[in-house]
Amino acid sequence: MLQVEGLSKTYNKSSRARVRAVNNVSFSVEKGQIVSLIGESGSGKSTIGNMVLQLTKPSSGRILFGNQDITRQRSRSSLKEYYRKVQGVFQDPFSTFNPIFRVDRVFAILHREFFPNEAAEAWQQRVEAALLSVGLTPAAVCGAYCHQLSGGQLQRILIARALLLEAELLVADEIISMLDASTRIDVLNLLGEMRERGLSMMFVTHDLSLGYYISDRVIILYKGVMVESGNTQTVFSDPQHPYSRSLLEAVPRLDVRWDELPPRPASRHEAAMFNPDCDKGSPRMEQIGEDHWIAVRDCLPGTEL
Amino acid sequence: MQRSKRFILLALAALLLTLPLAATAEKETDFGRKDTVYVTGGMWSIPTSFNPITWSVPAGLRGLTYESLLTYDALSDQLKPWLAKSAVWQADGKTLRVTLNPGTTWSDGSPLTAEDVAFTFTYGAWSNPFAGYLETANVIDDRTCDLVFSDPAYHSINLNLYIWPIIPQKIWSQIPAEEATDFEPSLEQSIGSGPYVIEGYDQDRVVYQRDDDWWGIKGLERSFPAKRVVYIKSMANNVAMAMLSQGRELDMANNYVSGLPAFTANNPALHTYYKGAPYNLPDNIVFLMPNHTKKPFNDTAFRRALAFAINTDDIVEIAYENMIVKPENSLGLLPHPGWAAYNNDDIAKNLGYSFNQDEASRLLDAAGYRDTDGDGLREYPDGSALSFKVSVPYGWTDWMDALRIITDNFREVGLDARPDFPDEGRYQNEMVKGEFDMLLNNWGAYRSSSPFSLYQFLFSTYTPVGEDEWTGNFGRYDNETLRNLVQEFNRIPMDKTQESNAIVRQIQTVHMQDMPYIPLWINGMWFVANTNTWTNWPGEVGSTNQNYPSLWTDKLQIGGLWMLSEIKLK
Amino acid sequence: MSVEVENLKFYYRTRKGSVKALDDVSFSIADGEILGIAGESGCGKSTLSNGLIHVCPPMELAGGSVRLDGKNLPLDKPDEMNTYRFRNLSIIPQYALNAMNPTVKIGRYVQDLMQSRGIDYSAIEKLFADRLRFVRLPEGIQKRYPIELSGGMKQRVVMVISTLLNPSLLLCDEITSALDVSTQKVVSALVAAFRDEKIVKSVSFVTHDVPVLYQIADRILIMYAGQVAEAGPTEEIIHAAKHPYTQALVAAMPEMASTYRQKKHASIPGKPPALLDPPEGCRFKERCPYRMPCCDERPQKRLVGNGHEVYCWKEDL
Amino acid sequence: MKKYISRKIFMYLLTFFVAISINWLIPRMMPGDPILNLISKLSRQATNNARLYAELNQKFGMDKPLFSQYLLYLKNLTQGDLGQSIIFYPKTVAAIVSKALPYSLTLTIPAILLSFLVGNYLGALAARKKMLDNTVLPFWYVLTATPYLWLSMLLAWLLGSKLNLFPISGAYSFSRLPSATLSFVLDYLHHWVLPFASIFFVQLGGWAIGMRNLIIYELDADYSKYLRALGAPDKLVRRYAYRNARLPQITGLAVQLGVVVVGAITTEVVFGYPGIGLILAQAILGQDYFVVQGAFLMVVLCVLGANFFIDIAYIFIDPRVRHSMIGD
Amino acid sequence: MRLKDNDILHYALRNRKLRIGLAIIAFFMLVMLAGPLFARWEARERAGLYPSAPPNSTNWMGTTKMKEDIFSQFIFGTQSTFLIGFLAGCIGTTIGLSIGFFAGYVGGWFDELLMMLTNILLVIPSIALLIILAAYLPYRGVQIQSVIIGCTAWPWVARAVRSQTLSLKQRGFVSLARISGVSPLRIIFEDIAPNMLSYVVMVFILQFGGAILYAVALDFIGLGPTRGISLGLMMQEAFQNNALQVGYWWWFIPSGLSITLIVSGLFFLNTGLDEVFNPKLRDQ
Repeated sequence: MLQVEGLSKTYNKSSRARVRAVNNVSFSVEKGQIVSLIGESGSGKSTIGNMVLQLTKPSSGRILFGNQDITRQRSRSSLKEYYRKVQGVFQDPFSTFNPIFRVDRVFAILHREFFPNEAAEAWQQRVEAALLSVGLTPAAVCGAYCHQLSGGQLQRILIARALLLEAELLVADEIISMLDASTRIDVLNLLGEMRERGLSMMFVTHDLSLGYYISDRVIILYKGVMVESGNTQTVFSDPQHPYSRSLLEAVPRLDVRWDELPPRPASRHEAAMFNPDCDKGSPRMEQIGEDHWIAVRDCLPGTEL
Repeated sequence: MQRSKRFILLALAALLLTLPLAATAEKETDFGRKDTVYVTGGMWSIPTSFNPITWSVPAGLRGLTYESLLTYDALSDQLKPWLAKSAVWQADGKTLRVTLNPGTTWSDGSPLTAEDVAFTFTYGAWSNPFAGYLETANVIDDRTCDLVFSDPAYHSINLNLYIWPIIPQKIWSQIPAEEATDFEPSLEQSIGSGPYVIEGYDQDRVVYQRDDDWWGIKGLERSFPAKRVVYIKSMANNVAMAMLSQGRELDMANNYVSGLPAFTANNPALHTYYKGAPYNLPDNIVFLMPNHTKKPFNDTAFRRALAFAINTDDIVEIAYENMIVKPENSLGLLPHPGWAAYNNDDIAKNLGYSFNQDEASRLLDAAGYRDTDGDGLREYPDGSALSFKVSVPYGWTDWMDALRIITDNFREVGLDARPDFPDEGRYQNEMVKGEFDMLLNNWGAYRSSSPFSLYQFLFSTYTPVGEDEWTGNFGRYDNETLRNLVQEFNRIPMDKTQESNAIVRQIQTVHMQDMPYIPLWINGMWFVANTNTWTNWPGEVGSTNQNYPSLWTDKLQIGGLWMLSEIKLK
Repeated sequence: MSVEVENLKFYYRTRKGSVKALDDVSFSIADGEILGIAGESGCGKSTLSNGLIHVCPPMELAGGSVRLDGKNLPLDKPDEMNTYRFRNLSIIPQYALNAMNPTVKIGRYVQDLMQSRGIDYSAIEKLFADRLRFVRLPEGIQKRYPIELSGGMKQRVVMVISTLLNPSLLLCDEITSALDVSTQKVVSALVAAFRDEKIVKSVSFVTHDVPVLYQIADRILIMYAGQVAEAGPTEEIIHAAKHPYTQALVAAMPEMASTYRQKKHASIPGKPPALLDPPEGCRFKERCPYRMPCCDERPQKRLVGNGHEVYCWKEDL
Repeated sequence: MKKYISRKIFMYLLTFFVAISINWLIPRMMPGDPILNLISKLSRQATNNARLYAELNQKFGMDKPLFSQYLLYLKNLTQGDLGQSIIFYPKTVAAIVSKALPYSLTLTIPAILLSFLVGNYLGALAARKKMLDNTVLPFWYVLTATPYLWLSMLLAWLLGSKLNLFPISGAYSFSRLPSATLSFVLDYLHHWVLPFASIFFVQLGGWAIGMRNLIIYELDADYSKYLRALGAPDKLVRRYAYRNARLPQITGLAVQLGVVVVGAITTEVVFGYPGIGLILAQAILGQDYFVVQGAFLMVVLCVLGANFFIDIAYIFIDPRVRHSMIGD
Repeated sequence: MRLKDNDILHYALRNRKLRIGLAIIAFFMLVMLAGPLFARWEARERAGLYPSAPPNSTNWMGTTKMKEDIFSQFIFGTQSTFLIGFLAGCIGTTIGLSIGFFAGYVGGWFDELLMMLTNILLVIPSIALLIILAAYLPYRGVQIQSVIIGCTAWPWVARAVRSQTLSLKQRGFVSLARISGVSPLRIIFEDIAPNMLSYVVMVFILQFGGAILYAVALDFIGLGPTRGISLGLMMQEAFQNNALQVGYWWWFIPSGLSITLIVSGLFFLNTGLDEVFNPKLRDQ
């Protein structure tokens, strides 16, 4: 459904210094699939999310949605068409709502922008239905200001918003990182339910355990480069790239302590591995198993660093 | 670190303080208080060029450093010898024989001779007052020079005899005539013949130092008590007043000082020419100039009505706080002995005007300017709206105040007049191009040896709109007869007052009947002195110093020089 | 016991009344122990760290006492507390990345700090360098400005400075929450190493991240709405929690053991009470599946094992 | 760093270029003919005005098409030729302006720098105690809200003419000509006090308020909290806060340079202080194109220069700025 | 700014600086609005019996040298001074806001260009620019004066607004509006602008005060309105007529004092608002 091909983003930090935030990233999201983009800060994961949402313009590469390259079409009508199908939820629920307006303004905007012909009552009914389906009581949230609601409630409102549009793809950018431990799992579970209703998702997170919990496929990013990707189970149980391995080892778990982790067998692909610290050449993904890919380098040893 | 930084900053500040010193002299100067007379008022801008034959000479240069042939006593109306012992018209009526006083020298000690005089009046074209009608200048001997005119304009020539400075030939002959006004003589090149030489100057002052070898000490038997004269650039009104009252660094001011009557009352050290109102001697006349090329000013009845509408007493009493004299009649002549012969009161009485708003209204009504739409303001006879503005330059506060009174008067007789205060540039621009409605002006109407200067200013030229008028007929009043009369006036020798008055009477008759320009009030020769250091300033009573108290440019020659030589140390 | 906290109360004074951010909390930390303090936002765990180090308006001490190495801390007298701060108890603050003055070099900073505390810098200079080496910071860091360091390096510098005088108690306030997983591990391990090297005697490690506590804490204290819910040895709290809140909290943690499709984790319904006017009795009662009438009274501390305390009325613990 | 500085230089050059272009453009877009103005002053003496008009018009390049006037203007500028004054004819603008500049500089630079130092110090001092702050703050506000000229007049009236403590006109006594002697310097300073004070005090209020606000922010910053947490005495906390609060104030200094020009102009007029401001005021009323332009140019040049200096100095003062440039 | 939030209102009501500022401004507003009811003469009418008369029962604040009623001048002068401040403040704030918004929101070369312009104008001393503009204008009224002051005062507003816009642009609600298909103009005016309202109000107040001071300086060096009256002109006329030297304090004091009071009142208001909106600065 969504295909990202060779996506790159370079920021001009100053006239000479350039930052490659995203470097030649390709992946796809199929219908009803949750794909996690996992990485630490500076990995470019949010930039990819923003580019898919067309909030940031890619420097190069293509983003195909339904076989149409959406980076080529920038007219407002086509953009609007796109946003009917692709929607997003952002990290900080409290800043996603304009503090001076009531939260249900987001629905009013949808009504105005996408369904101007729909009668007010019919729309109101749809809004309430959507709120109910994300587990919110319409009466409790409509008319409230965002500081009167919890982060979990706010994120659900945004998911309800995507439902109203009958969006096909949801870009969820760190949507639970600012929620409390006791409620974040709720939102995560809601994402799971949405998947069952056929909604595809790009789940952007720095938290490996969340990615493991919810996603079908994972993409591990480091400094803007995909280092490993594939089926969630496969990648998490048998990481090959040294970076993914060290990342997995650092995750605090509730079943085993860091110093009690069983040693992993050595990586089988070490020699060919792409070193993201090398800025020469561009990485290429090579398949090493059924739906398991790692980055390999094109530049030869000795030409880098 | 904090402390060191502060130190650096302070050091920087200290360093900067010494900056202006770097460019200046090494010798310490501190004029003794009793050696110096400090004056202000005549110098309006920073001293620019010490070239005596440009228009922007620093005050004092012509008079103190460069001398004219004669001087003119503006109080008693007498030409007095200065460089020249005499300047006498020869029998042919075309030759003026100038005889120099014995012993005239330049400040470098070299003699000032008839050669210099001849050179001065033949040098250059537009920096020479006689250009165009001086035929030749014949040097008869070391002391004598004949100026031969093709067309003897007696009154103009007379004026320039006491105004125009004699310049040293040896310096100026090196300067091509077309560059004459660009020439900036250095202090070494500033060789004059006068009692003072330029000692130094800065942005806001010029210091003249007495030349103790001045030829006039013997030649004129005259000396100057002050070792130095410091001309201070005109300062803000309040500063002038404060400095005058202190008398610490200011002895005399030749500028208009608002609030002076109230101030002198509390400061016994302050001295004015008259003890009470009008405080100042009359010096020049301010005219209201309508633009004759515009409606309704081309209507004589309208202009005459305006003349009746203005309350000149209010101007004198309110705007000027009674610091000036009231005009005797409506002729617009100065109450000045040199002009007294021409003060034809009968003409003023029969044809002139006085403040009478009923008469103004009557005239306006009669001419058809009536309020037809009932808004309290008069319209043109054809019913269209009538309004106009009257301009004076912004910042001339006394004039601005006077103008407010005038426009109020106009409104009182139902005329929609607005005061307009453009900046000086626009004022002059509109004036020269004839684009104004009405304005106030006094440029050529100053105290002189003959009212010819006044009539030359007002009536000697006519320039159609589209060309620039420079002399004084800014309103483009077109009256050829009058122009010829003025020229005729100029061709009658100075002493034949009866003949000339016959012509002046004709001029005045036309003036009063037609009222092309309306005389308003007589500006004072602003003068106030502090007597703490120097005394015997000119005054109506109790002073032996009976001289015209002005140090403005070209007024030293009509009294200022004499005044300076007669003040006394307290 | 190096730290004994008894009935400690910190309130925030606001216009509408006192917010009882920390309300009657008692616990102790043994010598050489890392006590993990966990809870959701607003449970009072950060108030505890901040209050111990510096009570300043609008926060005020509303009661209770803290004994450090047997001496009562003068919490209500900020000036007297100054003698204890840094020497006896110290903090690695939540904002460690911004804790250094950006315009002062690190060496200079420590020098100024020591001077202001009346400590001879030269005496401590070598120790400082040793400690910097101990946390694997490169040489010459003293001559650099904080801005020239990476986030992880700044964090370590602050850790070194905070522990330079070998305090008895080190308060770590959410020091891992802003960090990436890999740095998180390094930093937590360093805290443990400080304890192991006897640089600090005992540690209070405050975080909302329960899995991190499982990795390094000896004991864990679970807080809820300004009060202690449960405290006990790490293993017991994580795998054999007694308090319903602790159980629910641990159960809500996604972990690397199961996925959504395999096992759906459950959340805790409802939200914590407002601390401006907290309910009588057990503060968890509104959300508790086992609610009983007696929950309207405040539960007493119950010992359910070796050093395992629970504040709950439920009988079959 | 080189990159940064060259970028800055480029920006400043561009700014300067824009400034001089505006300077050239404005008078030419306005109605009025400056040459006429000049001649009308001259008409009281000379006779052949029409010829003179043509001559001067040519001399000032007014008869050429606009674009070549502009080129001529730029060409003359590069040679330091700012034209010739009209009201001070035949003085060149460069001569007039360069004579006046030192007076303005010695008045404004110490006034800015000293008010900066003292204002910062007093602002920081007041911010430490609520009581002191509340009593002193209104005073700062009134100071900074006082028009320069109003304060100048009050000072001149009270200290000058009433108490007779200081002279109120000129840069040094009228009884002197400048010389490099102590007595002259003292005399100069004596005259300098009042104009200096009127700029100094108005500026002082602004700095004190700025410093107070910044200090309050800095005292709330994380690094201040950390210092307190480590038991550092208030003295050190405040010292650090002051140290950091000073940095934005220095940027403010650059902005104030442009503002202080106002003070300088009106103060110079009140005290007849022979600086650029006085020249400018005179040239305006006399509609002297060239002097107005020259004075404007000088003011712009000084402000740009000072800004540039502060920009560069900032690199050395603030490690944050320096660090952000290492990437370049 | 959440007006709903009674915190704001609460602090606003008990903030002393805000109250002082409001009181001063309210007083002058009263002078300006109710004053004309009591002003028996026009500003330039020669109304008094005596020139330069001290305050008396007819001329409550005395008269000028021209017998003008100073009370009337004060009323109408306050009016035009407020008008200048208000208009110039509006113009400066509006230009600054628009440029700041668009530069910040649109970004790219558009931003670079606008900011280059802004930075250039920022370092060119605006008073000098004002002076040459004013000097060459053929006619100067209160409105024109406001326009030229407003037109030179905006750069720092633009710069500040731009950086605020940049930071607001990063906020989630802008992204949300964008993926809701809202047009950029709507985003700027509906989402970004209201969030800067408090900031804009403060900027406006500062511009207001600054414009008054600039206008006074212009009035003083002879570039004031060519007709009408303003507090600056009153001060200048008093100065030119030696009011202080001669002892006509009633002519000299009201104008200067009022200007100082109005501007400091505005500054008080500004700081008061700052403290109200900014919890960090609040009095404990």
